[in-house]
Amino acid sequence: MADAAFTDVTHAPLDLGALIARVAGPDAGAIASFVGTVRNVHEGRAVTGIDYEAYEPMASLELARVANEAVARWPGVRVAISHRVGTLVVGDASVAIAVASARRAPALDAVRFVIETLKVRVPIWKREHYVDGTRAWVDPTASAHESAGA
Amino acid sequence: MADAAFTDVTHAPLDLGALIARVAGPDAGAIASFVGTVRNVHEGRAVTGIDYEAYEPMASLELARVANEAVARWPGVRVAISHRVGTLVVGDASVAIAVASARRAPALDAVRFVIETLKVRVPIWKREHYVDGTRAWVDPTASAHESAGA
Amino acid sequence: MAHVTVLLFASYADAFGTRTLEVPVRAPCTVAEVVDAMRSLPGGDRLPSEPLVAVNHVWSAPETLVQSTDEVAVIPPVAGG
Amino acid sequence: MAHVTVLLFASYADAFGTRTLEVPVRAPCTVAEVVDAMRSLPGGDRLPSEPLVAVNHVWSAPETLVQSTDEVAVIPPVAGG
Repeated sequence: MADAAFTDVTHAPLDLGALIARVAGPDAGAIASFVGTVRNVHEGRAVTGIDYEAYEPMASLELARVANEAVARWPGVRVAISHRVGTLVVGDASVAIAVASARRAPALDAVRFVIETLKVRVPIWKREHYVDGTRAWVDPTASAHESAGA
Repeated sequence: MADAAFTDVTHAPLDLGALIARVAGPDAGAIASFVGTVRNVHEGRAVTGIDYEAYEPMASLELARVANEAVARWPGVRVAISHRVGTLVVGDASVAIAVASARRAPALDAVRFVIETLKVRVPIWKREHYVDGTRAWVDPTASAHESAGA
Repeated sequence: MAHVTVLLFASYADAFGTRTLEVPVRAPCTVAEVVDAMRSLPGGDRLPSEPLVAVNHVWSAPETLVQSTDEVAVIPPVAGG
Repeated sequence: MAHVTVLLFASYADAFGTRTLEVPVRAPCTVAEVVDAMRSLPGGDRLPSEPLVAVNHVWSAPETLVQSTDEVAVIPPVAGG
């Protein structure tokens, strides 16, 4: 069993199993998790990949703050979050979250809180690569739809 | 990519990664999952293991019905569920659920629906083993608390 | 003697001491009639007022008709997950 | 000349053509004053009316005071996950 919160921003491929192993333990009856992956379409345009860029020192701190807020809000949960940066292709995981708790409700609630909160608070950006060779930064505030990430 | 719904009731150890691989695909931006594990305490009593018994033909059918209901309710999601039966020890996974969808909300919602629904509808029972050597069937309708499962 | 065979599991199998119980009732009859007939058998006092019943692997109401060829299961409170 | 160095990322780095921008404003000043001074620089027309700003890795309000030793970042709409 690890500390109540583990977070990292990494250039390496994500490993959900390793995050689950970090939060699992004999007192945990429930492990909820979430993986965001690069998908092949955004607002009708074919996407081939995404560059993820981070303001790394702040992204690491903010990710840890989000995890710690989840632990404060659902006492007893353990949270592990990894966010990948760099160039990803369709199917690659960009974010992985695992939450363990004694009971299922806090684990499910905390996973949702973490993904919703990190998307609005952690300074990470994505530039989509389209099949026609063009690239564009995703601006969630300018779009009625969401991006090809999760 | 597999069919929209995969379910099984198995005596073998569960493999969340295999379930995730079943639902993943280039059109999926989100994969939510849940694992229920045997935990070491129930209503203050130390638990060492749980026998899971199923009415297997009906449990398999009912699990498939739950998965198909999730797909009907959140069109486009893919759902994979495995429920283990037999004698499990603390830390073993008893149920694993993976849901993929283009966007995160349906995946998160459908995972919650599946775990909540299977717990009241799928004919599976558990007999807890206590550290003092006694065993007892869990009756969720007779208890203010939930059991040492998820 | 006419009977309906009922499948039992978990705590109900323990209560009645068997996993297949011959219940003295003539089919066709209702699910409620099967359950009522079980109450007079040894262990029948352990049944709740309205136990869960499945007929042919489908959850069924007390008024559901049971045929002699149906698979009937009287099911303890489920506790999967 | 007095200036505050601002870190830029993603679309803002593209807009200003740099990742570290020297903004002609004298610290201590407010976050709002830094942003206003950026608007007169090439690319400044691409800033929204109230861009996100972090001071020393903490989200900060327009009235937050910036010291010359602070790390200031003006941040495009975030899109992680």
